[in-house]
Amino acid sequence: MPFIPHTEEEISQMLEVIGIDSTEALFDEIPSHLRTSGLDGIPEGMTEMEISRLMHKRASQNTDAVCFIGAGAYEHHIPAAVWQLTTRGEYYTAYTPYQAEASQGTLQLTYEFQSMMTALTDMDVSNASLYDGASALAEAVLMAIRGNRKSKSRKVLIPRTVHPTYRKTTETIVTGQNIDLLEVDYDLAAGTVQLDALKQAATDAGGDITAVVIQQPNFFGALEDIDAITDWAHENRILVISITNPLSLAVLKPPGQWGSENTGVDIACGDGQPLGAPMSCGGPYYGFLCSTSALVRQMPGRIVGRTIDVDGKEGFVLTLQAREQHIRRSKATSNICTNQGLVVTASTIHMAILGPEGLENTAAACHANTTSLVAQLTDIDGVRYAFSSPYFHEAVLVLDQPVTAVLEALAERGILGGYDLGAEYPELGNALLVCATELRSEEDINAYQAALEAALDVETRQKEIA
Amino acid sequence: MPFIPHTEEEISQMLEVIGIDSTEALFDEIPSHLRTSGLDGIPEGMTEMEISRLMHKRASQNTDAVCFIGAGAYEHHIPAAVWQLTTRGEYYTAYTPYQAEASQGTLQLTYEFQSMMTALTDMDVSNASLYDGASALAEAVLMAIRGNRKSKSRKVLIPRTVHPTYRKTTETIVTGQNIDLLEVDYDLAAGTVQLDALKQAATDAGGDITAVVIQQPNFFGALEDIDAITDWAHENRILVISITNPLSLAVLKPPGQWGSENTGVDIACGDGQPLGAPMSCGGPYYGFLCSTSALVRQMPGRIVGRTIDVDGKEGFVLTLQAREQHIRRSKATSNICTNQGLVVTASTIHMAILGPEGLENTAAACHANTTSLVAQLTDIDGVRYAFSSPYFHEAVLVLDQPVTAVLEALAERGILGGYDLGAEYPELGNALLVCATELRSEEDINAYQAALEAALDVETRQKEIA
Amino acid sequence: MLIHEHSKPGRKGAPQAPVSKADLSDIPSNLLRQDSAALPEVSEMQAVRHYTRLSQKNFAIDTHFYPLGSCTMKYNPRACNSLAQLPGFLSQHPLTPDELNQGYLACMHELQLMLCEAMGMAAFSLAPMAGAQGEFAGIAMIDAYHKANDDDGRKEILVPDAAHGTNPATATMCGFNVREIPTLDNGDVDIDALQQAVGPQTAGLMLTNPSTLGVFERQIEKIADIVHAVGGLLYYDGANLNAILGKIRPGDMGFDVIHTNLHKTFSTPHGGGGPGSGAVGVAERLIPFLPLPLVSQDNAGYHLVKEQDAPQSIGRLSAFMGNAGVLIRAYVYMRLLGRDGMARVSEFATLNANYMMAEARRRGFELAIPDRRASHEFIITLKREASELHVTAMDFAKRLLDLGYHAPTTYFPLLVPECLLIEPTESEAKEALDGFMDALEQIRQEAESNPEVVTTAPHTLPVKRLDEVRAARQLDLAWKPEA
Amino acid sequence: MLIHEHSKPGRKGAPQAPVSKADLSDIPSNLLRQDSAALPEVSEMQAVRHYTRLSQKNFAIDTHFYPLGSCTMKYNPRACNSLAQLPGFLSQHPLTPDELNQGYLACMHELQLMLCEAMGMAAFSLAPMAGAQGEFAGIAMIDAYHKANDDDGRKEILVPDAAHGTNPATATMCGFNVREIPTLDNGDVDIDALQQAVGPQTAGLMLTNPSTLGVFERQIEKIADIVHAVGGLLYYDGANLNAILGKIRPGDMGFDVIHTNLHKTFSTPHGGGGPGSGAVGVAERLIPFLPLPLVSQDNAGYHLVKEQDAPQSIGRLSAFMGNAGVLIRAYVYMRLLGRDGMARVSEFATLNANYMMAEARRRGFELAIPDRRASHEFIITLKREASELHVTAMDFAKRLLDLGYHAPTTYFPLLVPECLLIEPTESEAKEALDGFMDALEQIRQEAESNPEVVTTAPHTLPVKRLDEVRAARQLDLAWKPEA
Ligand SMILES: Cc1ncc(COP(=O)(O)O)c(C=O)c1O
Ligand SMILES: Cc1ncc(COP(=O)(O)O)c(C=O)c1O
Repeated sequence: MPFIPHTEEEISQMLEVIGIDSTEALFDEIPSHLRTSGLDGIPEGMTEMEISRLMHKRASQNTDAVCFIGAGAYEHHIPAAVWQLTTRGEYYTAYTPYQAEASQGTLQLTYEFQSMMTALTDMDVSNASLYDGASALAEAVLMAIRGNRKSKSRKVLIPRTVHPTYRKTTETIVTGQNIDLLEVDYDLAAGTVQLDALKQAATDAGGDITAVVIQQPNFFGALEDIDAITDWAHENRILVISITNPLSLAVLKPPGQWGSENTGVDIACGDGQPLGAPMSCGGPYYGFLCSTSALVRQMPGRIVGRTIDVDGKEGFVLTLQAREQHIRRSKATSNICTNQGLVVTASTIHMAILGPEGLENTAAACHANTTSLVAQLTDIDGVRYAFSSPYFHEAVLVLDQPVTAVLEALAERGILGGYDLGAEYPELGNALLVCATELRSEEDINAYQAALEAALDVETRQKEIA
Repeated sequence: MPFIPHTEEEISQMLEVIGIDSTEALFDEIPSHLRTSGLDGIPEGMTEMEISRLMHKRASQNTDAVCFIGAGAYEHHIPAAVWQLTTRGEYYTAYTPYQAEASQGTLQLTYEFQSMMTALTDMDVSNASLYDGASALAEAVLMAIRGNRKSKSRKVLIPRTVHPTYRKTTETIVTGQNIDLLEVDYDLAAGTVQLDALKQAATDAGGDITAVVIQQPNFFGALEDIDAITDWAHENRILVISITNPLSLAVLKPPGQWGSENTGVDIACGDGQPLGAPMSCGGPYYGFLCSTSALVRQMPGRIVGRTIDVDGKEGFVLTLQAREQHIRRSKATSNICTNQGLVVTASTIHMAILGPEGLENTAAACHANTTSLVAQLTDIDGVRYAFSSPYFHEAVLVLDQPVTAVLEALAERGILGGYDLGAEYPELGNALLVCATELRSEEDINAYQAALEAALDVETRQKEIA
Repeated sequence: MLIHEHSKPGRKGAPQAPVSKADLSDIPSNLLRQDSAALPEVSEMQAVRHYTRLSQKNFAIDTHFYPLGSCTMKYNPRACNSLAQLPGFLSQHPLTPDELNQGYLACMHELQLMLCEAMGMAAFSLAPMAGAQGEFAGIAMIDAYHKANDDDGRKEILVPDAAHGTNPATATMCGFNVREIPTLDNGDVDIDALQQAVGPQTAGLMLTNPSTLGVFERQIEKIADIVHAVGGLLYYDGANLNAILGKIRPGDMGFDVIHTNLHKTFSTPHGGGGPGSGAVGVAERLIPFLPLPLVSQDNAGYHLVKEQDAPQSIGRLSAFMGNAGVLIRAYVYMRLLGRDGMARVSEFATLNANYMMAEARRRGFELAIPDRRASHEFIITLKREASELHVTAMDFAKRLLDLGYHAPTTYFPLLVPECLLIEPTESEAKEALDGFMDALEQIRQEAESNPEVVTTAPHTLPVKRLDEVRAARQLDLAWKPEA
Repeated sequence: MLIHEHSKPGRKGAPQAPVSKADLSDIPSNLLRQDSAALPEVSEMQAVRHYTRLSQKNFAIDTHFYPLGSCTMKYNPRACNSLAQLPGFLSQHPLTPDELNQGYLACMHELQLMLCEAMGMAAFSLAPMAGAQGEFAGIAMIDAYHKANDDDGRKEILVPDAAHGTNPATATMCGFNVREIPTLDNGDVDIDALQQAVGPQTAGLMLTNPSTLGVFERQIEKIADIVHAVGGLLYYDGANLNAILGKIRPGDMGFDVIHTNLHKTFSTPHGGGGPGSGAVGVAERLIPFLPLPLVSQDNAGYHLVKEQDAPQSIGRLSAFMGNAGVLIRAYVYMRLLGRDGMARVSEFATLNANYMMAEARRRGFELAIPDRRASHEFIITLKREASELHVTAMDFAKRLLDLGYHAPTTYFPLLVPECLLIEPTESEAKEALDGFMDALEQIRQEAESNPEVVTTAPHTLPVKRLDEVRAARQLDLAWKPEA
């Protein structure tokens, strides 16, 4: 029997010890009229050989086009060692490290992860992960509401330059708790939110704002004026929540230093995917959440602390558990229990192998490749960069033709050409968000350029014909 | 620096301890006129990202046609657990277990492997592996020469039904030691070697024969008359060396029971590839070698024994090392040192996971699939089974057209149609060796049938046109 | 030793990254990082060695019997891992157009259908990323349902006192007040108390059946009637599904919403903390409220349901597709088991638990609920040992580690003093169960003859008992470079 | 506990095989197996757990510093493993027609060329499956060369007494007589003895340079002249190439034939015993004798050289392609390093060895060859400790295991009494070298103050010192079912 070790003889022995005749009797407390007759809608079992064949076929039905989509999930090189180590049974098949002494592997690794995230963000403390970047933003907002005792409004400013699904997820999650998420529009020329717009929104909302969210680089890849916004917020007792791509922090100013005096944000969150998680159809990734020490008791999720054992030897435990659902129940900082530990494991190993210089070089290469891509594509007639702001490794292009058809034409040429902004940002026209990570070679970029030229040409011609 | 952990500071510290100025000085005993100036013919180093891209491209240049070739290497389902465990660093990056106490993992596993191989072959003892099946045959022959004290002739009978490259490899390896490998022809109708032919060959050779080699199933997939041959050999003080596909031993009579009285062969060898090694372009596989207890001191290669430690606790060590090159030097049983330990690791885990029933079912399914394949292909006009003998999971088909062109036509249709016997066995005509393992589905077999029909048709037509 | 302590300035990893830093001069310098992040600088081998050795300090399913109650630590088939890691899945961008992502979407669609069948629900969403998020989605749907019916006054969620902490925490997160319902000594919900608690303020009841006490709630139909009668909905916490898979379906018991922990019942690995998946299923009337993404099928193939086509949806719970890779693993597992395999899961999980419970009784341990069938788990209470011998459940747990067993869940459910919640799962062999019971017995003997060895356990692990109080008081949550 | 001891009759693995046994009735029953093979019957989880835990009982590069002299235990980059396991390589049948196998053949052709360049040889064959088989191929080629020149009387192979055991064993296997050449105290070959030993009977000399004594043979040109002068050929045992890679090439030293241990210098993992690869390179005049398969290139692509086009080849050494998967790993490693990386290998391997040697001297250990540069390895002799303290090299080795270091090679080369042959390799950091030297020093102190702790070591491993004599006398080489 698949995955069941019992022999007939053992089954009889066990039934005898229990004092029953058959395994059926084990279910005699279940009202018989409720019993399931059989799960006819579920196919019969397969052998590993058969499922393997099926899954290879399914996997091959997915595209293998060269990817220029970013928009919150990025294709990076992941050292081979990372997942070979991560899928070792000792990491892969352990539970949450409740029994600290039997879980020092996971616990120490998580402590190292927290150390790396605080280093990258330059924040005081980090938790052990949340589900993903979007839900981490929701938790950050809830944390800010709990943490900003000076504000009573439960109002949070969120620029439209924040990732659309992050905003939607946050909306879903905080909606039950009487919180106002106030969207703030961005500047169409700059592709960033202006301080004036934030001020105006604050005034319109009556002045008392609990927190402001800033994404850097923002959803368009453009760089926000983080220092000014941070300064303004703190002058007005507004907590600052940053969303950052953690890879970008190898070269961009870390949230812990935002503000003209490097005072830093209060809560830093984001998605850890660029640090060792494959794109994998959308998950599992992980959300990271860092904050100032002042807010540590408002943190959701697991936190690992370093301590000593009875002999004074260093060791690691889950700590500050009084914040959590299994202790505090309905008064917990969050309902989160299971997090994204394995992806954190991969990410920690990924960062250790790349090191600070490796991450810096990678981040800089992403920037350089996207710069080349934008340069080469905007060389084509009818393609222009949408904004005036500098960008990190994503940029919005505006085409003189509808994006959908162009993307289809590119896909036929083996190129996933980017993310169509039409649905979320109709005001931008035929806008396309493109990204070239360190993996995109010159050859790839040339191929994109050629394919786009051809696609636009065909489109142009078809339009002329019609 | 790739894979080198030294910092500039450490380098200086180390040089100072050594008492030199630069690493150059480390090489000052090498005559300077012999020094290499630079390895210009070797390209510059690549990043992992770059080599990864290159290797993906190279891998994709290999065919992914459905494989019906056997001829000594077989595509089987390997449980996912097998190589995930085998490539754990503790197995993958250990050396030969010279320090027994720090190598109990590898040693115990090897002991378990020896136990499994003696169980499968029903022989007394097994070594820890040789390079592959072909070189194992060479070692088996040398072992027989050393072991058969009653024979002086150094003559060994090898039927032509033994795998051609096994015969060639053996020729290469034993050639320096004055051994006569006498080829014995097979019966064209049966596709097996006849006892009379062996007798005749023995007589022709003057009567004193040291050993006879029998492959079961033989290279054609056909089943030899092992009992009669074993009986005759033993009556004539000839040692019997079997070559078997170890998977087949789940259903076929094991070498340890060959002979009408189940007396068994003296030395059993073969290639372990069907037990957990992927086809992998031809290697690494491993050779197994089992024998009677009487011959154990003639064994080449490592052997692991079970013993106890000073507390009486069970443990495992390399044993009978006095046979080996590092002790016995020029008088060793073989020069082998490094063997195929990692593949043995995989194979042991593979056997443990499949278990006796899993191996039996797999072997039987291979037989059934090949039987279907032969039935379906011989349904086609101009295709017939070559022999009268029963077969295990390979069979020789004879076509009414030259094989080369047919195979090319099949390959264009995504089928690797088998192994062309033309070069090695011209007497068989347009002969093709085919194999369908448990992995070949009904769909695959139907596809082969359709492709062969089409290929033969085209060929026929082309011939008609010409 | 921390990875940071292997670090040396200027030490570099393998050739993992572009070899030199590209130009960043087009970015204003006030937006750039000035210092270098204090990340460890180690060689690739140092990292590999460090994390290999670190891993060996964990207990895991792949190394030890791990009868952690409520967590369903069963075997995680290795095929699920390797097939989920096929490049066609791993390198797929989540925003790939549906037409180019059919292989993945086909798996997800079938997974939705299989879950519906196994749970007796009308529709499933795979969006939630763990059980707790599934609970969130479920309670948010209950809220949305009532609101859609203009039934705005339902401010209360009922939760049995035996419930997992995520239940009340979730209700709060969704803006509800939580009211606890007591449990009887026999493990059943106190029906009278429930009857008194329900009313027009009742949005719903969260229940797991079998409960966290390891017994099947026999009055489930009555409970459903009571809640439904006042207009409330019934939420099923699917953490204990391993006990009933293929035997009885939550939908047939009358539940309106359910989350499943795919990382429990459907054997995706727990990964030392996650990721999991908390797919949610609903009865017909709640379908419009399901969270996105959802996969639908038509003649042209598989599609993600568009937001505009799901106007009543509670919305999104993540940026993309939930924990896609976990879902693929669950899909493979379910296909491997098939319909018969599913019923076997609960059969043998239950057999193992009842066998262990019978053995515990035979060996003189006190059972929390002695007169009931165990479900897939059961509870021993060590209150006698604690009061008479001053050896607590925690001491037993720590000593078990020395003897090569992961400890069961301790001190949960909160109702039972000094308890061990023991869940063997179906994948453990009788030898493991017997070995564990022998160990428990040995510890009790030690507690009598030599309590010190138990109360100071563990002795054989990388560290001895750790000071949790110090950890919480003298917070040390991250390594920082020396200033 | 053996896997067999987890077995129960009727226990079945995962769904790994076809579910039932197909019909075999067309095979005569006397050719069928009557009993079932006594293989273990365990569940998949039991197997996974057993082999996971077993693995943890090994020391390995991925867990410990492993300075095993002559074995070059350096870091095995994980990328080599994953890229060699790409399905396009793994599922390729060895008899796939060349046209359909171009990706693999391209790698092999480039590997041949890179090895030629790195070694200064005219051509390479990748056929040999380990160092010893490479030696076999080399000596067989020397034999074939002489015979092709009708020079039949050359029956002797010369081997320094410091040589690895495979050298004399190989010569015997090829049908030669072995004559040993003594080594001087300074580690160089005794040139006078060599001069006297050579003659018309000399087929060749097998040499490794640097030698197994860890020093570079300075007289190599003279040695080459002496051997060549009498018509003999010079064979290079490539086990020590890590010391000279990119610094001096065997071809330039005058060698005619060479084997390389790709599992040493080129970092393919040793896998607990193998597989390795012993690719052989030759000077121009020996090209016709190279073993098959060989990969050639023309305008149409890459091809395997056909037997009829290599009539003088010594022939085949394996059924198919040698250890193809190992060759792919070596190819990836070489491309990762590139030309500069190769020279760095020997530079840092040598730096590490000389640093450790200097430290050993400073700490008062006796060096076997004190006045020479170390190559990539060096030798400590513990003869004083053995005679005065009765603590042997083996005791030091076993005690090192307790302290977390794999022992160096002991009692090899045979010339040096009570020796430790220490090879750190380039991939170890200074901390590891220092830690090892501290451990050695600690053990010497223990040997003086508390010798018992050393002579009964190890104490902290899964087993204590094992009885090898018993193992060889009371042979127990396989588990057998009880009769
Ligand atoms: C009964 C019960 N409910 C809910 C949960 C929460 O599930 P998750 O940890 O996946 O969020 C758990 C798991 O710990 C549980 O045991
Ligand atoms: C000096 C020397 N020569 C030859 C060999 C034999 O190589 P292999 O073990 O690959 O057969 C070795 C390896 O142990 C060695 O160290």
